[in-house]
Amino acid sequence: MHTSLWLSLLLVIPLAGAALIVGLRASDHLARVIGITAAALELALTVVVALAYRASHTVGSGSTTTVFDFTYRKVLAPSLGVAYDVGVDGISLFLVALTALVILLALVGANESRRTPAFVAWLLVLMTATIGAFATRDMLSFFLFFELTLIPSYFLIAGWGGSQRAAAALKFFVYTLFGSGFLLVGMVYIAVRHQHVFGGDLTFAMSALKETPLSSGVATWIMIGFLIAFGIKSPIFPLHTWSPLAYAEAPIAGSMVLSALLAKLGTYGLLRFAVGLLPQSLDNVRPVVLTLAVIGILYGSGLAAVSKELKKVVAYSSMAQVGFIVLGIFAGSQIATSGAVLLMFNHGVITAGLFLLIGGIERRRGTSTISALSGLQGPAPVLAALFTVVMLASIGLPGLSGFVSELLVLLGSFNAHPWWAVVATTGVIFAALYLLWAYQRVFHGEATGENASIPDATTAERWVLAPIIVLVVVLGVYPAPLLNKINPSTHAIVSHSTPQGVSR
Amino acid sequence: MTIPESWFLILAAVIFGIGMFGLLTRRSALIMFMCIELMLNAVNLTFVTFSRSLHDIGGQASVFFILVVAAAEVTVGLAIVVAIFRRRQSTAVDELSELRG
Amino acid sequence: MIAMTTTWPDLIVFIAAAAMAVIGALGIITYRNPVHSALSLILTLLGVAIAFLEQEAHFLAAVQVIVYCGAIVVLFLFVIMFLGVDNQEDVTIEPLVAQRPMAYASVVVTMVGILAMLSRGGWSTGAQVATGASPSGAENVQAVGSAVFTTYLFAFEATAALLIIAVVGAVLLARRDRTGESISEGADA
Amino acid sequence: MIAKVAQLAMPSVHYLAIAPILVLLGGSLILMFVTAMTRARVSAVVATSVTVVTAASAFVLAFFQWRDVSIHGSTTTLAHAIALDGFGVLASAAIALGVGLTALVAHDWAHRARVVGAEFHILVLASASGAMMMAQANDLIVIFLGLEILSIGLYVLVAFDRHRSGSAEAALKYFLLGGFASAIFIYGVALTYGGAGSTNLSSIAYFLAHNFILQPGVLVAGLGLMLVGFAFKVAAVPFHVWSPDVYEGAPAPVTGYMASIVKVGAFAAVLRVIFGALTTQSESWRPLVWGLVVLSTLVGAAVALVQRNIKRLLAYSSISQAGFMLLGLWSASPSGVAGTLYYVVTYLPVVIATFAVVTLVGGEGETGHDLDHYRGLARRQPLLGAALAVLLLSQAGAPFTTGFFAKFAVITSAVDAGGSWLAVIAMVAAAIGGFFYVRLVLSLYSDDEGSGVRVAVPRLTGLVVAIGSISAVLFGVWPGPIANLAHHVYLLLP
Amino acid sequence: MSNLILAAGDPLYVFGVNLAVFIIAALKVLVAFGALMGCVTLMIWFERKVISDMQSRIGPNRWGPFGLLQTLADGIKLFFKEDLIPAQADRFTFKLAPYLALIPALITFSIVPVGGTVTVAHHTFLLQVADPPIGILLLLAMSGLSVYGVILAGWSSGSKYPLISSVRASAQMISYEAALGMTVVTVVLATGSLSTHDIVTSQAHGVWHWNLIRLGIVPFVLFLISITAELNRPPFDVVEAESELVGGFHTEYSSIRFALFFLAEFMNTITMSAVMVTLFFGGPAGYVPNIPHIQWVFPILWFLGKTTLFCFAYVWFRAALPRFRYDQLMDLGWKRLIPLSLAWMLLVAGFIISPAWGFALAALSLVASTFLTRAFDIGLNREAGPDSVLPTVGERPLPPYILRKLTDGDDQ
Repeated sequence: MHTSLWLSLLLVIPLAGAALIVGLRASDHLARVIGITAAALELALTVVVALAYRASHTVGSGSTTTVFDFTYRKVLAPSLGVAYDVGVDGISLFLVALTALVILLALVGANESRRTPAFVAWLLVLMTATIGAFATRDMLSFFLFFELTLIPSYFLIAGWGGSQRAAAALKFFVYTLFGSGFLLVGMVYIAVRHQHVFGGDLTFAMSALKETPLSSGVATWIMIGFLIAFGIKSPIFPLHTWSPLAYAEAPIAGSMVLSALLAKLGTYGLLRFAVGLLPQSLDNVRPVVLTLAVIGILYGSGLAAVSKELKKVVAYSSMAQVGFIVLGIFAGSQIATSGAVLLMFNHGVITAGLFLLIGGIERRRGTSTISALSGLQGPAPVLAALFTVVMLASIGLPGLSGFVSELLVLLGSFNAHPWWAVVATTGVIFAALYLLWAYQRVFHGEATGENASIPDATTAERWVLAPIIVLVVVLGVYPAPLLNKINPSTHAIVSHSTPQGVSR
Repeated sequence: MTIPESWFLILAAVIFGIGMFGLLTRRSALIMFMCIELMLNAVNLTFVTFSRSLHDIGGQASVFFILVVAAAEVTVGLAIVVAIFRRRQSTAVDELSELRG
Repeated sequence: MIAMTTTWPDLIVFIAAAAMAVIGALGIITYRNPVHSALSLILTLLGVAIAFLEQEAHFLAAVQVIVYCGAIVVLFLFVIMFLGVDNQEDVTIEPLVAQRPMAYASVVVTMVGILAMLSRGGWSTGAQVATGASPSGAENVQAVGSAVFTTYLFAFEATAALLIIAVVGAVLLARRDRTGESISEGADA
Repeated sequence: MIAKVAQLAMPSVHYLAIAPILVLLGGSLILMFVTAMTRARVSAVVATSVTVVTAASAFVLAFFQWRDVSIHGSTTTLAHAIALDGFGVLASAAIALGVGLTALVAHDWAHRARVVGAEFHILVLASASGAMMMAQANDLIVIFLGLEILSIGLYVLVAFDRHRSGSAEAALKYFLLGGFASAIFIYGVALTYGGAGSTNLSSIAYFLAHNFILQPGVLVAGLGLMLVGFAFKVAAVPFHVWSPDVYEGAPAPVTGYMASIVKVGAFAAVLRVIFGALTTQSESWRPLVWGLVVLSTLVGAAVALVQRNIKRLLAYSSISQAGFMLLGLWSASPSGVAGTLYYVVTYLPVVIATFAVVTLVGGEGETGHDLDHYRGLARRQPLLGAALAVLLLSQAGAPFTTGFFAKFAVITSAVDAGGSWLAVIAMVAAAIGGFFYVRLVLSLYSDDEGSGVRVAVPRLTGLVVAIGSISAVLFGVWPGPIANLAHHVYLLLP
Repeated sequence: MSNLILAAGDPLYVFGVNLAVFIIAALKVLVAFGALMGCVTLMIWFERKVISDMQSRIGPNRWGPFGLLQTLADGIKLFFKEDLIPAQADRFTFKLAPYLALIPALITFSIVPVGGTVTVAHHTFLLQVADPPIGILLLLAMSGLSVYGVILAGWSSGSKYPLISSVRASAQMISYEAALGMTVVTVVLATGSLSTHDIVTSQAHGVWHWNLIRLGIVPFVLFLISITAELNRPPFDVVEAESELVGGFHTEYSSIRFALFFLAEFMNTITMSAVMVTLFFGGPAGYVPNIPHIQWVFPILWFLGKTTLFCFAYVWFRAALPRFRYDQLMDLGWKRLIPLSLAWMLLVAGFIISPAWGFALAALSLVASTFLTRAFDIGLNREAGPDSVLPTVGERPLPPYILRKLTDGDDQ
């Protein structure tokens, strides 16, 4: 066990940075410096945490395994069950790292020149909120941080977005808030049941809530609530309608955060709480959820194919990827679950890269509409090369990171639920189709008009994308370090959620 | 002493209802005040009737307090009317055009 | 005490009281002239006072007449005359669309509801807590007095606060604004 | 004759129990005395300091009361008319705090609005004593009197701005509907008296606990009417029609006072009466409260969406908040009581501070209440804007503000009481509500400054705004103290 | 209505009361009414005669001995005069008002004990029409009701001066009723009963037990002043100040209705004199010589004598005192009488408990009155800032009504 100080530091540093920026009335430059310093510090810390992380050994006769590290719990208000409770396991560990990385990249690569201090401050607040949500073992704390992410992301979209930013932010906000109502009530219900059964103070500690006996019917209702809440955030198929507008209207940093981080909050919630806390309901909802995931994959792919804008292509492809993640989470096999976790991380990295690149194009051309772009390969070969690598990873080309995770998901789910896996596999093909098609339209062909004179990737851009490329390649080849840390945690969850034991 | 309590209760309820109706339909502030007084009177009658049927003096004591409250309310209410009338020569609530509900 | 047969004098007194009260109440809400409404209010008040008397609440009957008729309605009349608002209110104009039907509906619902509740409760109270008959005659005054000064002592003290705040408020509101500013503003409005 | 005097068994008085009430009334009387005995108008500084000192003393007395309660348990005094229990102590302390904050805001406001003299403070102190009576009352008649003291003070306060005709008109409207509500409430009291044989809450509870009422018609009608009366006072839908107009017409500091103190007093009373005394009749009143909760939360939030005037918007927001507060009552459980109390107590500084900002932005003559005036406020005045943003977010129930834990507390109690669906409805309403708060917050940070102007922030008002927003965040991050207080007071309820 | 009930069946059964008691009660009412009516005619004559004597005139002297029948003649004359109702009048209220003025005066008299007890046909009864348990409260109730006659008469005339008179009357009567009530309370405190009979019997043991002495003279003086104001008698007759308001509230009245007002006023004078005697002068108490069979006559004579004294006092006031100005009248009521009556009530209450309490409350009252006096003084001269402009006409603040017209005139 390591001290929780590391995690507390992770929560405090960005907030301190934001407070510093606001308090000092920092200039644009100073704000950027503070922001990047804080984010870099954060990233360094997460690396330390990730390296130091050890899942502790099986406790007792193998019924429970404590996979959390860096834990600390302090009850703040016993009557309300409010507690400060931190800790990471193999699942959240890499999501925390992802958060630090994506925010740092956003600060470096997708900075806004307008009202920079506020922008940086909001991003830092968002960082705390997201890391807080990932790094807690208490469901109420998770909910608090989960909700808190709304405010900075709302302001990021509404403050720095495109022409329809107000509507987009609003739609995003209302949808998510609406969903979280169900989450809150469901979560409170479980906690209250727990208190009724076991007595004592109200508690939202996940280890406690896991033990709450719920009838399958009640669990299903709560599960539906959770699915709505997390499904909106992710987004899962019928609840996705806010996302295209929000992704398209948000500033690049906003899109990065939305797709790389906030969507992961949703899928993380599904894994941790929907699957982790409500195993009784899984049999009831699994067919529906798997179907929705598969529909999401196909539907997202289809829409991505016909999208006229690069941002929307990536947005819909994200939706398809989320479909894979959900498929993996609900497949009920440990392999698929590990794959889903890995895919969360990888997709976060890849999509951040894609948005960064689109941001680069947008900065050069002032638009990301596909029809306005053509033949960019000629004037900007490095940019095109970078785009190719990231895109191929997204498609799931063997040897790149996307492949490993998608393979694990499909493999795992094929063992348990072959039909859905088979249909989902076609999604991979679709992804290749629409992304390559978009790539072709944008980069190949004759560079006409302004397209002919765009500058190639700057040194800064290359440096920003370098870590992404490295991660994409390294994890594509050698994902074991991550999987080694992920597996005990997914094992814990899957073994809890499938009474008959872990299916391979 | 021998009229059934229920008769008084019905009488009180009827007076209360009439007062309520007047309050909701009339527009003159003064008449609305009077309707409030009417309702309070119905309450008084109810209290006295229950006081009789319960053989408990508490109900009558309560009426005493309601009377005080009625007096205090009227004082302030009429003062408000006077204050408003200083500005406008009307007490019809509708003509208080600055606020629309 | 006589058995629960209604005797003629009681009945007649009750009918008179009820008629006074109800006719007065209807008068308040139908007369167009506030002064006539005030007169109707007096009729109701006297009717209620008689109903008090019939239920042996002598003290309250007297206080009712003194406070209501002697002070409250006089105050009403004073204000009506002071302001000269005894003009006729046109009741045919609907102040708000559907306000009248709504008022009918809500009053009917409330009244029917209350009466139904009361009749469902057998018109009687659920409780018979007290000891013996409620004092009548001279003892009534004494009983009310001792209740006010023992059981309701705090309430009695609270009325002091109530009256203070009412007096301060009334004086404050009705006091002429000596700055003269509001008058000129009123002219603008 | 003298023998008759001696016969009266005067009830014993536990002065500590009524000390805060007496202190407030005493402060009010001192101010009146000073006003009467000085030749010139009483200076605003004197009036404000007397009020603040009085409120502070009442607040401090609450600590002694609390100690007394922890040692001796909850007691009643003055012939059981007044209860001394943790519940009342906490509510009284909150009221004292509200008085102090209001006095500070009013000090600056009075200066700008050319309102001179100590009468404002006299009325605030006296009416707050009424709210305290409601919070500590153990008798329906005392509650009624407290309600009237509070209301009559407010009628006058609403009409206080003599330079604006809307003020007096709002007062008239408030008065008429307030009188209506009082009449309905007291009719309910009368019927309850008939049904349970007493106006004393302990007696009612005792009677109902030891008798099974086969035909509770009278009692049900009584409690229904009382509930309607309370619903009027706290502006729960469908008895809310007065509140937007009155909020708009009243001077802004008074609106803040009204939105806070009335809620504390009325909810303390409603919990005592409906939950405390009539707890055995819960199957009768819970459906009614259910309806009030659903309508208030939904209608309040939905109608607020289309408001253009900040005061009307806050009025509807306050209606929605009242719906949430009723949720704790609906739960009819100790945790529900604690939840509502926690909600009310934490809402108080927030709403007073919010209206303090509204007072500032409204400016002289209260002409600046259009939402346009708030556009870009945080750009012009970052601190004020940020404070307002925090206050609004707290009312929206944003995480890490007191507003969240308040909502969380009542939701928890509702779920605990089997009201998951009600909780879901309330949360949906909160989502709708969250939308208009956040939209307003966003417009604070808008680049386009609309018709907004820079407003001066006087020191005392600034202090109140700071207290409100800091408390919103501080107790939002660290809800323990107040939540524990609220949780423990239930144990001391009679 | 009573005949109807009598016809309905055996009255003894129906009422549960003795027929004799009923007859006695009916007789009492009739006798009291008749006697009062007779006294009123005498009173009018008396007043005119006394005033003319005081003004060195002769007064009515044509009809009957000493002009005793003059009132009767005036009544007949009024009765045959044309009955005018102004076109602007509110007809129903206009007709109603005189009765509203008359009836309370009659009812009030019913609680006045005019003598001791008399035994007729084995029934001992009091020489007063009724002795209700609320006793003296009836006086307050009726004095509250009597104001309506004046207010409504003035208002319904549809004429300016009567209306002003109405407004004045309502304000004046509310103002003085508080002081009146408080002085009555002191009497009740001393007696421990509301019943007028008890009040009288508690004073029966000699002059030193009269409330006048027992309570200190002050309550009596307060009561006298307030009741005079309630009656609208000089010097408090601003309601019918003929120099300002033509005839006051009854300007537009003529014929029999006017006569009714006149009747009411004098009946009130007699009734209130009687009440005063009852409350402070022991009512019928006095020396009763031991002459068999007619012992009951002496208390009545004592009562009549004392009452006549007060009737004379009223007439004397009218002849001797100038009328108050309206604002002086209000000042007197609110700033002098109410605090004083309140203080004296506390004093009496204190001394009833124990002398220590009495002195303590006396000290308290003194301190309070000192402060109050100063507060009134300050209030009168308070500087409300440079912009406090109270329009004055000839150094004299205007009555509110006119003030409003002056200042708000530009509103319309």
